[in-house]
Amino acid sequence: MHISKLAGAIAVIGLSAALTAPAALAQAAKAPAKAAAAQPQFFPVLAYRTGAYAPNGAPWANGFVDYMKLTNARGGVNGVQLLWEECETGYATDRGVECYERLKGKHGGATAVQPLSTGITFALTEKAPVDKIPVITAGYGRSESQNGAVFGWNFPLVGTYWMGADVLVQHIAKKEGGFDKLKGKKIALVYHDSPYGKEPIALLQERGKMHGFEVQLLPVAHPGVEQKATWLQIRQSKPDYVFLWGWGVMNSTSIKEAQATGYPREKMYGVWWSGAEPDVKDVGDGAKGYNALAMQHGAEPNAKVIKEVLEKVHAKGQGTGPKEEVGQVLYMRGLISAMLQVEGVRAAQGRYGKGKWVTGEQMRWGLENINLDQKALDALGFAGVMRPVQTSCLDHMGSAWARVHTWDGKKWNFTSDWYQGDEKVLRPMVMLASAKYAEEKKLKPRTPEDCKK
Amino acid sequence: MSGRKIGEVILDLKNISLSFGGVKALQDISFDVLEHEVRAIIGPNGAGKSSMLNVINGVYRPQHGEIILRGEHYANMNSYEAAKAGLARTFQNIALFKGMSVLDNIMTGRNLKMKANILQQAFWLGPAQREELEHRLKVEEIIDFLEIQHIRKTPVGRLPYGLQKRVDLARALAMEPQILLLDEPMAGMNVEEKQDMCRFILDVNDQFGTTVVLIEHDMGVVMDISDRVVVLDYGKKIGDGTPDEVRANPDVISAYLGASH
Amino acid sequence: MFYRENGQFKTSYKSDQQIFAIPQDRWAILALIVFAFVGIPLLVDEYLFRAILIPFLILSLAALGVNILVGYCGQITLGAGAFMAVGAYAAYNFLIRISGMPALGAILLGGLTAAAVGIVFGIPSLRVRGLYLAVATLAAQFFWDWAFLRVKWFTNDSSSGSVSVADIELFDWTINTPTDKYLFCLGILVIFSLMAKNLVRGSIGRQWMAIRDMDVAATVIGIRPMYAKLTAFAVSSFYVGVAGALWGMVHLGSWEPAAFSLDRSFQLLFMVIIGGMGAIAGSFFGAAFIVILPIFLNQMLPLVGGLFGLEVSIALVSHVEIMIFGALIVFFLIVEPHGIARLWSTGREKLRLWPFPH
Amino acid sequence: MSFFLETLLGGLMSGMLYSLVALGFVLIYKASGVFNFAQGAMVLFAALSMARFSEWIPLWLGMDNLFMANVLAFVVSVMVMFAVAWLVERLVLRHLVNQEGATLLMATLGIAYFLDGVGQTIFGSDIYKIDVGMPKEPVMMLESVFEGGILINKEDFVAAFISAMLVVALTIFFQKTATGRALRAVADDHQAAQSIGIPLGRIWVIVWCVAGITALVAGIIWGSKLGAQFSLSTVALRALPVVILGGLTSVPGAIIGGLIIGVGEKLSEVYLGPYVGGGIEIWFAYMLALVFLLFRPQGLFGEKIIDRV
Repeated sequence: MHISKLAGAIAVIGLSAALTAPAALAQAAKAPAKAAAAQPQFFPVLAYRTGAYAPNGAPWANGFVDYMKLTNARGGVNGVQLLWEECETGYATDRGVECYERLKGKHGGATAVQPLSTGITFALTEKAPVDKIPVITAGYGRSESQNGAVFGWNFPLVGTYWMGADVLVQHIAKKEGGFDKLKGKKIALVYHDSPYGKEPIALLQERGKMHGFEVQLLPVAHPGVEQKATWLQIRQSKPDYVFLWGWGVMNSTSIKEAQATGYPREKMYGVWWSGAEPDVKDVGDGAKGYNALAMQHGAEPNAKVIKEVLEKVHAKGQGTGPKEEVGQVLYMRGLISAMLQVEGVRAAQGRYGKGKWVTGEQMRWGLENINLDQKALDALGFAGVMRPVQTSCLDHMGSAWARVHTWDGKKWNFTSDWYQGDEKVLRPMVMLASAKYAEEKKLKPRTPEDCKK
Repeated sequence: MSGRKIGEVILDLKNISLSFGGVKALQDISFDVLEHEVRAIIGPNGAGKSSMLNVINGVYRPQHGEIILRGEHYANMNSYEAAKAGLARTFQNIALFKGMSVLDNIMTGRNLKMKANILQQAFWLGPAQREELEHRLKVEEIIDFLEIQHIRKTPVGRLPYGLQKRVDLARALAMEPQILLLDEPMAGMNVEEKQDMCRFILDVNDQFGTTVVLIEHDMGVVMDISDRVVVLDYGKKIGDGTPDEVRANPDVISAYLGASH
Repeated sequence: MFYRENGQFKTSYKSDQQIFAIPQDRWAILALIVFAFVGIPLLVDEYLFRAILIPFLILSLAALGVNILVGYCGQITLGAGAFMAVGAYAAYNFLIRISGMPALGAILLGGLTAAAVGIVFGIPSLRVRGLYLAVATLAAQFFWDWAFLRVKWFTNDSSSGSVSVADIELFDWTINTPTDKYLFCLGILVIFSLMAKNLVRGSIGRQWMAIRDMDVAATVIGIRPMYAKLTAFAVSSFYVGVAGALWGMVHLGSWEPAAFSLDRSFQLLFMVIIGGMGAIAGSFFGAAFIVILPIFLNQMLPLVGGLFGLEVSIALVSHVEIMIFGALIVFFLIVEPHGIARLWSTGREKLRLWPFPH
Repeated sequence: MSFFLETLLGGLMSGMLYSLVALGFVLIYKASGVFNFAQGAMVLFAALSMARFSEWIPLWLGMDNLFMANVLAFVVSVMVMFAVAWLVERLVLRHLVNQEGATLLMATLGIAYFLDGVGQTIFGSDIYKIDVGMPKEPVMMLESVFEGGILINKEDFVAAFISAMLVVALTIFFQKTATGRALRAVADDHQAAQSIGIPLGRIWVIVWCVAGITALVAGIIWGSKLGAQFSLSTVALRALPVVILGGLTSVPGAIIGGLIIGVGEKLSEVYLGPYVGGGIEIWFAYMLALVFLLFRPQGLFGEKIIDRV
């Protein structure tokens, strides 16, 4: 009689077998190659090389993976090799969650994860504390997650959107000749209509209240190819500056529409996700004069680390993406993201034993105690690329410095000095928002004692 | 014929006109239907017979005229009101619910009489369960009456044409109507099936006292089973009376009987 | 051999009206449910729970709702994702704005809110049908996508527009492990499936199907199209809304409107059509197919490539994945336009008669 | 006033482009009763093909003439779209004759996924440039009439002109050629057309070819404006309200509907948007179509459906 039951049971077992078998096989295939003393550190790579955001997702992933290859070529982290597996998310939250779940337990457990999507970051923020895996969001994610007391497992290293927006305001204030000159000015924010694009609004409004400038909000629906009405409005309201918070094809569309409506590109400022080669290259001369934030680095084809990547990875035919793109802006972003997590491992080893495998929890300690001074950066080949980074339990960002670069029709050039996000503005906002989150999630913030553990 | 008593006027149609765009489907048509009688509407193709039925139960809205149902006056009917008032019908091209079984099709006929609310149904609570069973019994009576027990669970889409017609009738009967409108119930049937159908119609009329208004092409059948006949041609009424009267009507003979058959 | 009905006769209409009239089926389903509640938690690891089983359960529930509307009442919708969003955000607001609101209560109220919204957006169905209606439902999708991004009240003034909730509790049971979440969703799904089955076999279900198959005839029989269509929209949106609340509060825990985008609506419609329109079981088959297939392809392709000594890049994998996905959809529609449920029931019919096929 | 005119013109220009995509929908729906959700994917596929071949052909042939490269790429892309049309008929439609609308709609969604996948596999998933020499800079006009004049986007202007020409060409094709007449016969009544000896399969291939060409033209225009990239496939969603408003079976409906939607979208976003936080144009277009539907369920120019029982 119980044929159906049997069938059901077989189906379930078959299903689990079918889904785990490939993974097991893959593992078996890779294991013998890495017969090292210490177990390699495993990093899931949630990337997107397909879909609407592929032009920007792919170079990031290339840089990220290339740096891990370089680290292995350099002999690992005190001898501990790195291991990674890519998983395509297509920028979709549920696929991202599935990737995370699939990869988090592999090879002894993931060391850290970088989702490269604000949506996936939100979802993983819930799961990371349970799984004890740090979520690194270098230059994205929620701005309030800088507060490590509440967001114990989130690391918006080197940049949050509030910090970025703050730097942009400082930059135009400087151009205008002081914050008092901002009074009565109008700044239009053209943003991707999603949590990502909405992040800077709170800061801009706060700053607007302080200095008396007006913020005009102009949302653009996913994927951002329809902006005619947006730019008609800009033409009507004639803002003094336009800030661009876009991603993927939305960026180049904005610049093209600015060109078509005659808005001066010199007065446009993009966030660091709106200031890379894919955003401007098919606009070419039309994008000349367009500015964007540089999250510390810009395009760095001459950096020492890039030369090393070309020499130790690409020259051996192991490069991840096209050789011409090595050193471009988003490639660098991926590279630095990988570097920061490698340095997290190194910091953790410093406490828990050199040359030893670190757990996710130890990795968190490492990430909270990154101390990259200029000397360390120079040694890694990042001289001139970025400034020192020092994180702590309460500050998961570690550096609030940024600068501006400008497209000259052929390449990106730095056109400003370094700015530091204003702690007096940022800190209260971070504390307020993170307190609200803690209340919603019924979390108890960590105390300084907790941090020492 | 039997013990049934022809009663008062139950349905009275006055000066009905209906047109689609420029096409005049019905022009100033009046006739009445008496309680318990079998009333036939005949006429050549395109005469407006089906349109007439559609006006009676509110599928079409006439531009002019009046429908008087048991003393109530309507400028036009609405299908739901008509159903509530005890009108049921079958369709020329069989309008069964083809994705449902025979049983479910007939059960839909009981819809107006089922009262359990959506929550009771969702949880299959007492009232819903009792009601379902109660109406199932009634439907089984109809199934027995029309001799379609063997196909109860079959999806209607798989049935041969003759049986589908029978299910269509069963669904209408399940409403326990006072007036039954039949649109060519015997079209496309062989002689045997026609005989069965005739028997069913007369039995319904006889046993339940249901008033029957039917459209039929087969003149033999019409003349045999109907009490009175109304004749339409090109949307106009050209004759009305007992079968014998109609047969003798010269207009009818020339327009219909003589011309096409 | 075991699937024999010899000697089983139904002696009352009551027994004939049971959900699973054949005892073997009844036992099999019961066994399956017991296995799902007891066996699976013992056998399955966290990955299967979180990445496959929980999404499968919740999306099955949503597909069930869509199936009621599309499969049973014949009203095509491309806006199911929006109703999931309404359910999720409504549940969130009930939870945080009313102190002491139990999570289950918030989820159900979220479903009811979705039902009310469903009725409003169902009104065009009284005038338009078919593809026109499908596109009209897109209006709901885009409107709600926009509303949850723009109206701050819905997201409790969160600066980014995304919301998050704490682990939910059912009486004393804190639902936080994957097994808990699985069991909670499974419980809801079983109850809701039973309710759906009751509805579609009762008079309301017959009204829906009558409207689907031949609306003029249905009206003539005394079925009010307005009542039938709007109840279908309401019940369907209720199911979809509850699924949305579960997706947000149980599966994701923290979400943004993009979690319920147009892609989700398409996905749900796919589930229903591939699984089988107008069949409760079809919703499960469809959800399983759509949840598992992409993940399976994603993991299989590199291996297949490996067999031939090819290094398959992740980009190629995902491109091939959507190609195969698209091709399989077409293939399925050609082979069995009535979905997997029909394949299943044909198979079962054969089994009932086996080994004497006539 | 001059700003209102600019918005209006901007709307008309966008509308013209929507019409172009909507035309693809209408052509296929008329001839085969298929609501082709893959039209957007076809636009993307065509645009990618055009962009990449115009890049590859000079490399292969070692020539350096942008014009010739574009012409050759166009020819190759037309052939590619014909091949797609033929394959769709051969592999899909032929096997789904007489299925319900919903099934066919699903099938085209399957085709859309497939084309997205194939397109990105062959042509890549970056943003590619289509350079057919469209002017990019704006011009000011009527400066004597309005203060500041009105700004016209030359690219839009050229695009609208090309769209209009294509519509005229299609109209002539439908009205004056034998194939066109056969297409119209099929659209009116499949069975009747078949019974007088019109081969349905061939007609479908032709219609999909024509839809493929409109997709190619739309792809070139949009691609030249926005770059050929995956997101192009979403233009189909912008064109849906157009077909609904204009009526699924009407070619003039697609044009007028496109203009109404284009103008309605832009005016609403510019004049209503600021009051509710902006970003309303996409749902506004759908709501506009929906409101029209409530009064005319068959769309502006669609055929009225009469229930027969």
